This record gives sequence, C-alpha cells and structure tokens, in this order.
Amino acid sequence: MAATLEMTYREALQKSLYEEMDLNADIFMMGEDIGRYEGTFKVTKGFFPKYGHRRVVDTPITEAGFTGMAIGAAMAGLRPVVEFMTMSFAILALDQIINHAAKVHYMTNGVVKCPIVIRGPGGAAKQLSAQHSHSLEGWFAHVPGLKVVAPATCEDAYGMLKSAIRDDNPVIFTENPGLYAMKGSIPDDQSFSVPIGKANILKEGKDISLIGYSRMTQVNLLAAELLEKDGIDAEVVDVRSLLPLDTETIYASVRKTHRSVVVYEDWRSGGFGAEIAARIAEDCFDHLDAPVGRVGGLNVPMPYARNLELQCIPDENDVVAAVRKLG
Amino acid sequence: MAATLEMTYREALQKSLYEEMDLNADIFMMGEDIGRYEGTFKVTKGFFPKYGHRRVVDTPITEAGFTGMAIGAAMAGLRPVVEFMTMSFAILALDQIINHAAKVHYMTNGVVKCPIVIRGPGGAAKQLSAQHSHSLEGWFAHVPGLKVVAPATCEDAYGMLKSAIRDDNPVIFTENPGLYAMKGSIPDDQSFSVPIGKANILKEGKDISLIGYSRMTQVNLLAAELLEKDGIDAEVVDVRSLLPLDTETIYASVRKTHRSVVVYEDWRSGGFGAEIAARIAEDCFDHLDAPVGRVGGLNVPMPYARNLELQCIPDENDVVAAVRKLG
Amino acid sequence: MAKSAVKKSTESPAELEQFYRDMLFIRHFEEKCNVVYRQGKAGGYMHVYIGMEALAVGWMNAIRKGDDYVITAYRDHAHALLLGTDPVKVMAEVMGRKAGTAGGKGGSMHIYDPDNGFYGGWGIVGGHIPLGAGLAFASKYRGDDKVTLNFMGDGAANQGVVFETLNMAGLWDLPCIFIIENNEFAMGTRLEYHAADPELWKRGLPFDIKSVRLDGMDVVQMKKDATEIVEEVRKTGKPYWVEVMTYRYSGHGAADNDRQLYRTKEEEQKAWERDPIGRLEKLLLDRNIMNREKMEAIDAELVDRVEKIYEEADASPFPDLEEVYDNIYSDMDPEKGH
Amino acid sequence: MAKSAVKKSTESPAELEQFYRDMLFIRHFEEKCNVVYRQGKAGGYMHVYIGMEALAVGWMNAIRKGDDYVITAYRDHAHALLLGTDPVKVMAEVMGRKAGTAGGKGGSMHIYDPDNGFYGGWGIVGGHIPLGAGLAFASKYRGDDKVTLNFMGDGAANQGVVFETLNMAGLWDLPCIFIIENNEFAMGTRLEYHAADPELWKRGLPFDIKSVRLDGMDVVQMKKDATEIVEEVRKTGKPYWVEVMTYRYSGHGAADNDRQLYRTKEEEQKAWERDPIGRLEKLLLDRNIMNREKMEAIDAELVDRVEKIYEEADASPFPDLEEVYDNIYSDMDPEKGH
Ligand SMILES: Cc1ncc(C[n+]2csc(CCOP(=O)(O)OP(=O)(O)O)c2C)c(N)n1
Ligand SMILES: Cc1ncc(C[n+]2csc(CCOP(=O)(O)OP(=O)(O)O)c2C)c(N)n1
Ligand SMILES: [Mg+2]
Ligand SMILES: [Mg+2]
Repeated sequence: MAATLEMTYREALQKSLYEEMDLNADIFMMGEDIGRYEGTFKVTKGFFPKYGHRRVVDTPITEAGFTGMAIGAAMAGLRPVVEFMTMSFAILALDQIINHAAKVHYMTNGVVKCPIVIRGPGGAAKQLSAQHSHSLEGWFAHVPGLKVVAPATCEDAYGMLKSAIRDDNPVIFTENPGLYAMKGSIPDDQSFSVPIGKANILKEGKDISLIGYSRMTQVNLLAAELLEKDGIDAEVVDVRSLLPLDTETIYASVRKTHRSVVVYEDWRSGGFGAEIAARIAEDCFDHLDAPVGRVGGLNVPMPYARNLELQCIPDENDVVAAVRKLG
Repeated sequence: MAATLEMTYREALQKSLYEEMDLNADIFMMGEDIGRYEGTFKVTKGFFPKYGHRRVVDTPITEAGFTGMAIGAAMAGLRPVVEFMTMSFAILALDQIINHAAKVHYMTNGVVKCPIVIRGPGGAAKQLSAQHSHSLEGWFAHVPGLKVVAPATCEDAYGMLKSAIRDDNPVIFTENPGLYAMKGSIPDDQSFSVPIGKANILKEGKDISLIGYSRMTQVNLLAAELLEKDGIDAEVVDVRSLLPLDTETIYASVRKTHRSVVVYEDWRSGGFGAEIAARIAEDCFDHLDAPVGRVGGLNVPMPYARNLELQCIPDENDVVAAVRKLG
Repeated sequence: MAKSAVKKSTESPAELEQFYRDMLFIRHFEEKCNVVYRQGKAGGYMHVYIGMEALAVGWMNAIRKGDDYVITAYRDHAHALLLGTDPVKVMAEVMGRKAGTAGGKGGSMHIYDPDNGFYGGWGIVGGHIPLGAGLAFASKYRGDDKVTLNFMGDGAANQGVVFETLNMAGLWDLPCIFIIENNEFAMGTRLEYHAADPELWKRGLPFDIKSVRLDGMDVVQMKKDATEIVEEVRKTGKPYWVEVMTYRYSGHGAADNDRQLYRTKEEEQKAWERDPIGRLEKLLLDRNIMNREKMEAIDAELVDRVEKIYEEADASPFPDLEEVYDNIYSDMDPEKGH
Repeated sequence: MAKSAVKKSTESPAELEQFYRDMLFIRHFEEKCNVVYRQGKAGGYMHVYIGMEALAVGWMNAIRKGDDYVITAYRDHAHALLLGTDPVKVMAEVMGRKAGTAGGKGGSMHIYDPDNGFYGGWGIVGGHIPLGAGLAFASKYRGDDKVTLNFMGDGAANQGVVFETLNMAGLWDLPCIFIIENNEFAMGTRLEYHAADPELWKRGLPFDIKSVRLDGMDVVQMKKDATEIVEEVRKTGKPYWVEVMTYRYSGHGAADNDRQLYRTKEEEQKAWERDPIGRLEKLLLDRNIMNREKMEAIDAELVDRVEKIYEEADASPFPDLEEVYDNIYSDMDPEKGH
C-alpha cells in the first residue's frame, strides 16, 4: 500500500491535471480566465506559466462558442479539458454539449470519438444568488452519450479526473465550490486512478443507507455522526458516478439496511436524486422497511440573503430529520 | 352542458389562439416561419394574414435572441406566445428561459411579472434523428418559477392554452407532434378553460393506475383496452400539468388501485417520470402492492432508421408488458 | 465612425455642480460598498463603478428618467441611484436586507426599480441584452416614444446573443441604444485578449446600425453625445450601437484582490490621470465655477450622506425565513421543504 | 469587398468535363433522393442541393481532398459525394440502411466520412460552426497546414454562436474558411426578412477577418476564387469569411411542398436562368469542348449510374434491432429496455 499525501481537493485536481498534461501533449485546457488570472476558484493556478497560452487557453466569454471549438478539436483527436467558471454557465453551452459532444459518436455509428472533459464548480457557493448557483449534474446524467461524475473526496478528485481525461467519451466532471478547500489524503502514486462507474461505501452501517454524491456525501458523513449519538448506525454510500450509475453497490447497501435516504443539493423536484430513489423503490421493493427518503434543495431560485440561502441548501440536520421521519 | 365541436388537436390550439388574440391586443406571437410559412406543423396557419407582421412575428433563426426579446416584452407588460419549431431548439434558449423568465419574478421579489407562453412540438416526430427528437418537459418541470403543461386531448389543448396565455407566469406548453392530427371534441363555449395544475382521470379502473401525460396518455388509453381483454381494469390518469403537479389526484388513484405504472416518452433515466414514481413510492408506500413501474424511452440518442426509432419510443405493448411485470 | 471632436461646453454652473455631486456620490457609495463587503456585511459577487461614473451620469441625464427604459448587467448600483432609486434600498439590497430593492433576494447584482424605469441588474454576461431589446420592442409595439438604454461590458459584447439581438433590432427598427461600457477588461482578461478587433464600435455596422465610439471619462462631453443619440433614436425609432471608453479603478468585483495578475500598478496610475471626477474638478476650477473649499464641503457632505445611508440600511432587519417561498410565482406557492 | 471581375478561364477541357459530370451527378443523385422520399423509402428531414451544385464542386476542387477538413449542416449529400464517399453508402444512409455511412442511425442530415475529411452532416442550425473552428484549432495546435471549410446557410449566419466563433477565429488566427451558401432563403423566410443587412459578407469585418462575396452559380469562377482563398489561408493560417450567392430550386426540404408560400413561380423561373449546369453547358458548347450528343450521353450514363446506386442501396438490409444500443459510448453499453 503506497504512502499518502495530504492536500486539499483543489490541489488534488491540480496534481491530476499536471500529471495528465505532462503525460499527453494532446491535452489542453480552455476556459474563461483560467490562464493569466489563474481561474476564479484558482484550480488552474500555475498552469499558464508552465504550459503557456498554447495549452492553457484563455477564452472570451462565449461559452457555446469555445465549448463547440473544444468539441471540434476533440473530434480531430485532441483531448480538451474545458473549465466553466461555474457550471451554471454550462446552460449557455448545453446545445453544444448535448446535441454535439454527446451525440457525435452515435450519429457517426462509432466512427468519430469525442474525448472531452467539462469541469467546474457545480452547486451553490456563497450568496451568488439565483443565476449562479445551479446544480446541473442531473440534467447531464439524463443524456445518453455523456458520462457524469461528482467526486466527494480528495482521493476521488485526483483519481477520477485522471479517468475522465483518459476517457474517449465526453465526461462532465462536477466539483462543488464548498469542497475545494477541504483537506484529505491521496495515494502517493502517479499510476493511481479511480474508475468511472463505481460507487463507494465511505462508512459501513447496518441501520440505514445515506446515499449522495459530491459535497452531500460529506454532509452525509456528518449526519452519520449525529445519528451515531442516537444509536443509529448509518451506512454512507458515495455514488461518485451518476452516469453510469452503480446500482449494484447502492442496492446491496439498501438490501442490507432496508432503509435509505437519497441526498442531493439540486432542487428536490426533478433532481437526479429522484431517479436514484425511483430505482431503489422499484428494484428493492421487497427489501424496504420504509419509503425511500429524499433530501434535496428547496424548490426555490437561490436567494442572496445568507439566512435565506442557508435554508435552501440541505445540511446534516435535514438529513437526520429525514431519517427520523422514516421512523 | 354546452354543445361540443369536433376538431383536431391542431385546430383546438388554433381556436384557442384566435380567441385569446382577439380578446387581448397585448398578445403577440413570435417564432421561426410561423407567419408567411404558416409554421412547420401549421399550427399558426392563417394568423399572419389576419393579424399581420406586428402581432405574428417571423424571426431569424436565433432562438436565444428572440426568446429573450419576448421575455423583455413580457417584462414590459406584453403577453408573447413564442413558438419553437420543435421544442428541441429550446435548448439554445434555455439560459433565457431558466435564468431570466423563470427567475425575474423572484429576483425582483415580485415587482416584475413575466407572462410568456413558450409552446411547440416536444418529443419524437418521425425519423428526425438525434438532434430533433428531444422531450425537454422534465428539465423545465425541474425549474421553480416555470409552469409546465402537456395536454393530451383536444379539449385540454384548447382549454389549457387559454389558461397558459392568461397566466402571469412563464408557462411551457408542450405539444407532441403525434397529437396534432388527432381528432376530438371540445365544448362550444369560448369562456371554457382548463385550469393549470389539475390531473384528470380519463378512464376509471380498479386494478392499476396508468399515469402519463401528452401523447403517452393516449398510449395508456390503448394499453387499458388491451388490458381489458385480460380482465385487468386499468385507471388512466392524465397528469396534464407537470409543474405544478397534482399529486392529490395521482395519489388518490394509486391508493385505490394499489398498483401503478408511470409512462413517459423522454429518456427513461432521469426523466420526469422518475420524479412522479419517486413521489408515489414515498408518499403511497403503505398502499402499494407492487413497485411503481416505469415505462420510458430507451436511453439512446434517437436513431434515424424507422425500425430503430420505433424501438426507442414507448407504445401500448411496452405498457402492457410493464403491467404484467408487476404481477 | 469614431467620434472625437469635443464641442465647447454650454452647461450651466448648476448643471455642472450636479454632475459633480452625482459622480462623487456614486464614488463614495461604491467605496462604502467595498468597506461593507470587507466587513462581511455583503457577500457573493459585488461589482462597483469606481472610475466609470461619468458614463452613467452622462447617459442618465440624457433620457426621460422614469419613462425611458434602462437595463444593465451586475455592475448596477450607479444606474439605479441615478434613476432615483432610494439609496437606502440599494445599500440594503447589497447587504441582503428585507428593506432592499428585492427584499434581500437579489443582492448587489440584481437591483431592480421598474417604477423608475430600471429593469435590472442581471448576472449572466450578455443575457440581458435581448431583454433590453424586448423592452424596446414593447415601445414600438405600443407606439410610444420611449427609448431603451441597454448597457453591457466589453466582455459581454462577445456573447452570441448580443449579435442575434443586433440583427433583430436592425431588422425591425427597435428604439434601443446598445451601450458598451468598455473598461478595457473582462474580469482578468484584457480587451486585446478577448476581442479579435478591439474597436468594438464596428460591430454594429454589418447590421446596418449607426455605430460610434465615445469618450466616457468626460462627463460634459458624455452628456452631450448621449443627448444627441437619445434624441435621434427617439425620432427615428432606429437602434444605435455605442462603444464608450472608460476604465475601472477597482478590482473586477469585491472578491478580486489581485489586479496585478492582469495589469500593472503603473498602468493603473496612468489611468488615474483620466479620472472623470478629477477632470471635472479641473474644469470647475478653471472656469471659477467652484473652489477647493466648496469641493471639500460637498465631499464631506456626501461622505456623511453615504454614512447615514449605510447606518439606516444596517439598522434594518434581514428577511424573515418564511419569505424564502414568496414571489416565485405571482399566484401560487412552490412545494415546501427539503 | 464584393468581388465581381471575372477572369478568363484557363481550365482544361478535361477539367471542365469533370465539373460537368460532378454537377450533373449531384443533380441526378438529389433528384433520385426526392423520388425515394416520395416513395416513403426515406423519411424525416431531407434537404437536397439542386441549384447549388457549382458551389460545392468549386470548393471541393480547391482543397486537398481527404486531408483538409470539411464540415457542413444537414444539406450535406453533395459535400460527401464530392469528397469521395461511396455514393451507395450515402444513399443507404438516406434510406436508413445498415450499409449507410452511419449504419442508418443518422439519415440524410447526418452523413459523415472522416476518412475523406468530412465531419458531417449536422442538424442544429449554426451549431456545427464552432466545431469546424475546432477542427482548424487542432490544425494550428499540431502545426500542420490543413485548411478547414466550414459551410453554413444564410439563415445560419444569424446564429450567435457563429459570431462567437468568428471572434475566436480572428483572435487566435485559425485556418478556417467560413462559407455561407446564400441561397436566399432560410426555409420559408426570405433573406430580407431574416437579415438586417442582406450583405452577409460584411459580418466578418468587425473581427478583422478578410471577407468577400462571391458568385456560386459559375463553377469555373467558383473554383478559381476558392483556390485563391484556400491557398492564402493555407499560407497565412488566418480565417476567411466568404458569402457565396446561389439558389435552391427545390423546396427547403423534401417535406416542403408549398414553395409559393414564400416565392413566386416567376421568381423561380427567373432563377433557372442562372442554373449552374445550364451555364456550364453553354460554355462547353461555345468553346466546342462538348456537343449536345456528348452531353446527352453523359446524362444518360449518370442517370443509369444513380439508378444502380439506388438499387444497390435499396437491396441492402435495415439495421438489426440490437444495433440500437451500439456506439452510444466507445466503451460501454447504456442501460437497456424501457
Ligand atoms: C455567461 C457568463 N459567463 C461568465 C460569467 C462570469 N463573469 C461575470 S462578470 C465577467 C466579466 C465581464 O466583463 P465585462 O463584460 O467587460 O463587464 P465588466 O465586469 O468589465 O463591467 C465574467 C466572466 C457570467 N457571469 N456569465
Ligand atoms: C437551432 C435550429 N433552429 C431551427 C431549425 C429548423 N431549421 C432547419 S433548416 C432551417 C433553415 C436554415 O436555413 P439556411 O441556414 O439558410 O440553410 P439552407 O437550408 O437554406 O441551406 C431551419 C429553420 C434547426 N434545425 N435548428
Ligand atoms: Mg469590462
Ligand atoms: Mg438558405
């Protein structure tokens, strides 16, 4: 077992990007203010000085345009890593992502590949208001042709970004602004990577399965501690990959605990948690001692005032309350 | 009870549009080829000659731009009815719809209203391939601030379009290309309208609830006939309105039949049917004798070849099979 | 073509003093916003107008306030204040208070005041441009003679929807004035790095739209040029595309505290020589319209005024938690709870 | 500026005959597609190139076929055929057969053949334009000297993403030639009703991109102009914006059978006088390069060839049902079943 390195989620992403860019000269980065300005969330800090403007491309504020260009470059065999300043802005590039990147492999019946990674902070940061706080992973996970991942730990940020960059299909890689400064450890092993499509049990438990992804997995870990105090032994299932979705691991956990709550930051109604909950309810029907609980963001455009905003975003107490509700 | 008129779904939409435009001079229509060309699906046939280019505006092919202009006009008090040639093209205008139309009322804390209707054919027509066959209603129904309706009958097409146009909030009105030529009857009463937010039982039954919207409700009616032959008495619940969602009517049906299948044309994974199924499974848990079944479109970019395409779109046999699977 | 010829000023002393007070008030208001942000009493993204005051002052004095339409992006405090929005409400919104223009739901980026003709306050770069044209569309539809001022940044001028809108505005003759506040930077990206041709004023030409580049650091000239254009558009009902050269002395937003990543201290120093307030002060002194003492008195008065505005806003309560569900729809509640 | 000066032709008789055969082959192929569609053997949206043949023939003869990149929208049969794609595969795709370029999954709008440099075949108006620039971006990134031909319609030239792409192509010097196939209509909307200024060639100017308007009904001139531009772009590595005037005699798509909604029979008649094939025939006759008999012989030969292509395609099977799940991903299956 290799030694480990302590670093933040942000640094884990940077390490992954550095190592992949050094390995493969076809990889380049594209995005707004990622070069000279080092990125608004500083994920790309240091890359422009090292790789220059050829491989670290500062773009105009034209999300549809530069995303489409990256897709075309990928069709020609390059391996672009596109950063959205916030994933909310991907809304402007959805046609490029969904109608072009996601479909070209199928529409050419396998002749053209589109190895592109689209990454950036998804979900609410702090008081960015209604237009800058979207969680779009559920929309992407609805689209055949895309892969969608949402790592919750430093190790997965490091290992899954490598897999995403090496993947020959378009991969949506969503980071949560609340995770960037989180510390954790990753194996000191450049050959390490985490496959796309495998969920992960972060804490074993026998009483209930707390199922989530991205930052909500961290919230579930906190909730599990609170539940511990009430003598409830919760299992924390980190979904990690929304498309493909590892139902096997999820179902195994639910069939063991017979209870589950699905937790996601996106608007509760119509978020991807609904799909996960619907599948559990259908495929684990005979194993459920209680309905599949759901905790999602309030169905509200994100308000600016901090006290209102905090209400909208699920936290560990909301999870505990949902668990209690199941009785 | 007023007399009724026989007409197609398309004619019902036209009748509704004519009557509303005659009633209120602030209403105007905007879209690609809706005027001189009469609309690709001919829904706006006859309007240009009658109202002229002031109230029937032919636009360039710039979905984001003209949708945004309609939103601005609505903010100024006009009542635009925007047609998308196919709802698939709404993907190019999503930022305008979701970040602007849907949020302005909240971001101004109620000061600005946005009375706009966005309508057009949603779902697969016939061999339009991957880029022209989207069902987007699930995405829209995920967004607080929007209302989303999907009428399945001529009467609802007529009555719900009136309610949509009279609504002071942005309403997504999705029509299915397969419904335009369908014949039906509507009340011969210009004051008639169908409120947004109420589901409708189209056929009563005691054994199972078939829950769907738009064209899939017609598919469910056919499935109900087939099931009849096997002595299964299905209840057909026409959801009609996705946002707001009339869970009361849906739950009442499920609590009566104890069995349900949710049917939708959109990709199965992550479609709005998942939300409906998740809610039933959670809120009707103690009333279910079987898991909530789901029938959705294949998780495949729509292929061109007719034999492949037909495979992707749910039909009555798929529904019957799903019912049987529940045992 | 690019305008330059500066005409002799004919403004009255009173009007010049008003320009001075307006610019200085905005400057102090924005500086206070920066302090408030640093104190943690405002959050998220907040963008101030320091350095650009002459631009908004010139244009807002060229229209029929409250009647004509105005819309802009997230750098929106100045536009609202000049249109007559209660400064306490603006400050309260910046601080996320119930008394704010949007009850604390919008914040700095989303100030609105339709009663005074102000339609926001938008956060998606370029996204509000078609909305502005839609306001102008409504004017034309109704046959009134309102004019719409549709402001955007130099970075926003690259967004596709802007060109889509220009084409329709030209095609349908909409009384809309598109105004680029060219402060030479899009966040950390210099004009030369985001525009193929930095002369953004040319972009209206292919749509048969009158296009011009103006100086936005001379409030007197700005007001003159703006008045000419506004009156022409009111008469012709046709759109206008205007690039106005200005500069922001502050960071892109309150969270941008490393300006040296994209420009040097020397460059900023040089830019200060163009400071629109200093420039007007010189004019006022040269023409003996105002002396230093008077200026200092006005300055003190405005600093004090802004302080009072802040205190009143700061004394006002945060929104009640239940309000989170209000005004998503005009006629119904959303589903409640997580 | 708008080009006009027609230079004296220097094409060899052999080359001129090849132009003739190419244009005539496309014409007959497309007419057959219309028949196939009417017979119900093709469905969905299908758009033919009748009237526009000289445009594609001119450009495809100006590039390094198979090496340079070509991308266009849904009106894509001609481009593929001229690049060397097996006509049987194109016809089979139009008919939704397994033997098609995309195994029947794409249909008429989505023909692809990267081995011959053809990258589609796209259905979202304007959506492929940034992709084309991305192909050019790859050339520049790799330092090869490929040129990209990026075709679009006059209606597509209004889409915002086109302008976003022009700005980046100009900003980064991408070897991309943007070519507007201006056939005067966007479906049922006449140029004058969708463009503020019908001179679309001007739209490259604000991005510091060389821009020109050309005649697309004279195959000889088209080939000459195209060659000049392709060679210049190959040398300079800079983008070019080209508007080519042409006309479509057919309906917008095979489903458009009421052209009188947007143009008169007289107008169409007049347009036929510009028919690129008739025009070349006249030249061939005037120069005694070919006589009527020879022309009729070639015509008969090509009609026969197209018939054989159709028969071979029609004899080929439809895709197997299981194939519906193939090639969504390069390395995994989707979830199966409803
Ligand atoms: C669509 C979109 N992309 C990116 C952003 C992030 N962002 C906010 S302001 C800004 C720079 C805009 O510069 P400019 O248009 O020149 O306006 P300025 O801030 O200089 O007034 C960026 C990139 C955004 N808000 N919206
Ligand atoms: C984004 C989008 N909007 C609308 C359509 C429907 N549509 C297909 S072709 C077309 C007209 C395009 O005209 P033009 O660009 O001139 O190309 P042409 O067909 O004349 O070759 C329209 C409106 C579409 N496919 N994509
Ligand atoms: Mg700027
Ligand atoms: Mg055209």
